[in-house]
Amino acid sequence: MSIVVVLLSLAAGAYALAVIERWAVHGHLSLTGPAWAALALLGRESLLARKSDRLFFELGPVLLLVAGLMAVAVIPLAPGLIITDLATGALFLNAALAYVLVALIMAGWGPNGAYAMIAGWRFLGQFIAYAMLIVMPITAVAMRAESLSTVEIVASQEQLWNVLYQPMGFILFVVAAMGLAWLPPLDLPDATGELAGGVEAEYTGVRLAVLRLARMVIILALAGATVTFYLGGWLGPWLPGWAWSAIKILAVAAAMLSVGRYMPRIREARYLALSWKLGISLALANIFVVGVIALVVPI
Amino acid sequence: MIVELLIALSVGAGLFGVGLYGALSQTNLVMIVMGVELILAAALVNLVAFWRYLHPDEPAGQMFVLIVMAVMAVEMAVAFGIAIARFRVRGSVEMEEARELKG
Amino acid sequence: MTVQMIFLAFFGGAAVWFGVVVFRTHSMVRSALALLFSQTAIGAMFLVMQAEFLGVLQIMMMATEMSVMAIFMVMFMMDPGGMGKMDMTHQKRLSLWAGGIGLLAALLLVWLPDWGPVALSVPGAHEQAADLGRELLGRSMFIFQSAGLTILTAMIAATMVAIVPNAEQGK
Amino acid sequence: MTIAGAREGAMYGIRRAVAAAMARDLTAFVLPGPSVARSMGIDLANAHLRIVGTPRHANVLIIAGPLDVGLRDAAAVAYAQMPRPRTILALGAGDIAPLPDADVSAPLTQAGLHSELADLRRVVAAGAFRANTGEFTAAALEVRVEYTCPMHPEIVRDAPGDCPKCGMTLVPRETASNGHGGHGGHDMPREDRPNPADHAHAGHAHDAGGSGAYTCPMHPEVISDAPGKCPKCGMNLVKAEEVESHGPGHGHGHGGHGGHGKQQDHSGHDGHAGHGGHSKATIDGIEPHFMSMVELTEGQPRSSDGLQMDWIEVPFGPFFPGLPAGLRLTLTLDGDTVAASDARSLVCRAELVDGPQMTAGDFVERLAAMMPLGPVAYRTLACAAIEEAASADPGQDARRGRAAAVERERIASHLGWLAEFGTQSGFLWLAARAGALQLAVQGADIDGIAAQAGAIRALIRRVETAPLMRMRLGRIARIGTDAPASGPVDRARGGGADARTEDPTLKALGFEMCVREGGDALARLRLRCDEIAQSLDLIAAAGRIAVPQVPDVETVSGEGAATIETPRGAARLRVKLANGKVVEAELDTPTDVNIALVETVTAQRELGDALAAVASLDLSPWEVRG
Repeated sequence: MSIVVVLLSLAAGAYALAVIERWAVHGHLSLTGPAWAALALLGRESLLARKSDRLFFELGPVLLLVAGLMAVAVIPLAPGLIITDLATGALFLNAALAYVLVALIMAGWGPNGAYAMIAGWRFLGQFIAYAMLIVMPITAVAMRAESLSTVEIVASQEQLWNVLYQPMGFILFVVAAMGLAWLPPLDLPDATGELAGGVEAEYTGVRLAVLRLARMVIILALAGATVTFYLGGWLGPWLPGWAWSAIKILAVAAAMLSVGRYMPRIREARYLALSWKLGISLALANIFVVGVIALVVPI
Repeated sequence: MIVELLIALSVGAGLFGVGLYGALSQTNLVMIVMGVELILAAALVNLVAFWRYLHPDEPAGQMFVLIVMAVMAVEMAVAFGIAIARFRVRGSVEMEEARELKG
Repeated sequence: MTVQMIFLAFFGGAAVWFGVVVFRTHSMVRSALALLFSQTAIGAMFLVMQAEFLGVLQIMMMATEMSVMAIFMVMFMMDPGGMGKMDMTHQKRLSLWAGGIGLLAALLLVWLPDWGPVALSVPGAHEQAADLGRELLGRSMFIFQSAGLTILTAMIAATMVAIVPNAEQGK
Repeated sequence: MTIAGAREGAMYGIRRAVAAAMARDLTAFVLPGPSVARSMGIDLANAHLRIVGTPRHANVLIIAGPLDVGLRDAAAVAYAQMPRPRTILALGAGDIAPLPDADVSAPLTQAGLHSELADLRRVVAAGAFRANTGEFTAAALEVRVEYTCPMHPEIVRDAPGDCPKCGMTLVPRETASNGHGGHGGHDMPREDRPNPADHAHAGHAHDAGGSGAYTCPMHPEVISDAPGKCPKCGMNLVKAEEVESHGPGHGHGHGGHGGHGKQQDHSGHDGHAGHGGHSKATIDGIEPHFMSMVELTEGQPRSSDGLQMDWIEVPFGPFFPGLPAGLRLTLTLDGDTVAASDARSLVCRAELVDGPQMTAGDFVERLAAMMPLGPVAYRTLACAAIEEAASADPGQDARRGRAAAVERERIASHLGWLAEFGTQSGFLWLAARAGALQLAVQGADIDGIAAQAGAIRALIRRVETAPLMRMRLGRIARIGTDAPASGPVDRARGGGADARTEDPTLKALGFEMCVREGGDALARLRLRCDEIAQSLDLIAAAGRIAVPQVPDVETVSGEGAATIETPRGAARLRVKLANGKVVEAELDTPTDVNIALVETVTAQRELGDALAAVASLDLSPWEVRG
């Protein structure tokens, strides 16, 4: 039952994100636009680049979608409304998202195009730098909840949301999540002005539709993770739990999608340096501070 | 339950055999590392199987798995460090060439 | 025939098969990703064996590790796409014998001894994770910390070996 | 109306809906580029279109203005990359061969664009599943097979054989017959087999299966209708995969046959079906003995970090989003660092004077038409030079009006540059806003400019305070004071020249040269913002804007020269009049000077930085001497 509900809300959420993304990229807001675009993609030719590594080319978007769906599986939308409440949910989310990297490398290598290939390897560098900044803030969150289960992490924020309890971790996590979903200004693997679409450049038709859908699912999963770990999940006054989850997830996703419109893309070298030098130090400091607080002031 | 244990251990044996073949037959350092990774993976499977079917109440079994995973990471880091250094000096990480250079 | 048995055999078979593919394909990226899927199948085996934390950890760690492997393959191989169908092996006969004998010996060791009574149930996943944590930060703390230090040392050493020597940097 | 449908099929049910969706959801790839379209007064943002950065994602090819001959082959390649159904919308384009005829065409006006888009939607809705799925071929797409050594790319032969250096079997690769684009080595032996599926159904990417042809991965000449073993090597036959059916050889890059280095040559195995069991013996021609990579890489150039990687040559342009349209930039990449670069204009200017009977009026019009990115400045330049030759004086008012017209073009051009920078760096708000303001300013009268001044100043403030801007551009593309440079590039390094300092008219209006320190891309951005603000003041001070009229030089003879600070730098024109006809003309343009800087600013830069560096020079390929 909850699988059906979660998948339906996922579809609705993905559509809402497509509307927002369209606004962020093309500047006009259209409620029906993505529906037409999706339908049109089904009718277009789905080209297979010559000399492609066909296995990877076909598998890349599908693996991306599977990774996104796996990540969504451990995100609680309301008490009891979760596909599977794993004891290691927070870690599982990470594991699922790690396959975004594999999928992008496949999609980059597969079509035998220079832009796509560079984009795929770029994402590798970006991902390795930022995987740490996903894991370490989650560690601090799990320390407070004394559990890796996402449901218990939300429950642990009854008194005080983690965004106030560990604001440093929140910032690091959001930045890393945006990097992981290659959202502008961290969109190095599909930078339009640098690689003309990068990993997406060689995909057309149905395959492109799958790729776009997978990307929306991943953004939703990351927004869901942010809400679960830092914004108290379904917790909130007056409204029912699922409504709070929906509002928070959509708000976070919309913010992630639109912030890139107002600033230039970051430089790759600088971006990696920031992660390794500043990000990881801050994340370690965050773990330390949270540990001290957890011992001294039990909230 | 003994059958499950035997299946898991046999998988470990299979991975060990494949890994050994790979580590010995490949000429490229990176490919050799891959063979070693497979051998270590065989060790992982065995450790988990022993923990699960013989001593499930002993968390030290799981601890060993973590240590082996750490060893895998270390082995890769060191191998790639050496590979880069070799490549910088010689322009190749082929082991055959390393031997030629030696003698 | 339990469900566990079937899944274990399936993922085990997949792990070994992908392991073989690693050395059979000419494309280096495929080779690295085959190793990744082999390791992922092993992670799935862990999950089947109810070691949830280890399984998820294995699946997570290997994704990054093997992707790094892939880029090193592309960097260092003369023919990463495998279009030249170049033979990159040596001492093939010896390796085959060694691999075969290793496999047989391991199988004998597996099948001959009496493994004694087999445990039927395991602690729950929550409990396992908590127990593992107490083990790591209690009885085995020294080993765990040494492993951590070893990784740190290896990272620093590997980086030192890999960076450009000063003399070359100058020019 | 020659729309190429996606697949043949009758229009019914779901297909009707899909066709309607395709008609509503038009995505356009613009030739020569959105910036050129904007400077011709076409507002694409306001046309219910989505402009995309790669032809792969487009279904309409919009051609704005006459398509330069040098761009046509690249345009054909871009068209071939578009998935079907694909259409062409031509706006005042004239002859566009080798592209097929435009599906709809109109004069180059905004109204034309709107009416033709409505027509185009009807065409797409009706023809999306048209049976006409004919192949598109063009000379630029024809492929020649040549043979090369995988390890020694310099060895290229017309026939198969062994490499004279290492004895390896040469592998076939495809190249474009007219030789544009990078040639790295599309070595893919398996792909060269005859592929029956290719001809059986053109363009049906999903209809595989009908004519199952099986072939041996190692012996392409073996073709069988049923699965089985190869008679030569005993391998399992694999299914001949469907390959993309558009004109052959258009791989990558917009308008470029992508540079395929060794890195990208994938094995192309169908799954793992192809690994039947080849051992050394079955690999034809390859020495079973191990080859030394040390030997092979000996004597090749080393990269700066000492790690010798494969170098791949990647073409960017001439239609690359964020680079000047018409510029072909070929970067040789070592990893993602630029090892070498080559910038070439595909739209070089031709001879200024064609024929002995060129009147002054023709000459002025011709020069202005040659420079789509700065017509007013070059028109003014031509008029000034001819007046100088004829010793005519347009009068103080006209001079002021002209100066203001050039300043207006400077504002528009710099705003256009900001929009391009926004596109390239993903600063999409800037791209949209600066593009809209450029359209509003271009051609506006004095009141129109005054009305926009507030918005423009607000935009400039916002650009300077945008987050990440300093990180993005600071210390990128630094140019020392010793390299010759022109225009804003020159003045952004703490000094430099500006032809306007010599102009008494501008001096009277209160002109002072803007200068920025730093010499990097950030300084150039800031300097352009300063100049926009200053030009607004100058226009307000001038009080009138007047595009120069062609001077009346009926039978005058003489020589004259003039220099004008165009938005990109100082342009100098010398003309010789004989009996009122222009017989000789010589033009020096700022891009002639600045294009030489590409090599310097991209060397050993990361790819993204290198592209930002090239964009920061604000090149106009049309200004390059042919």
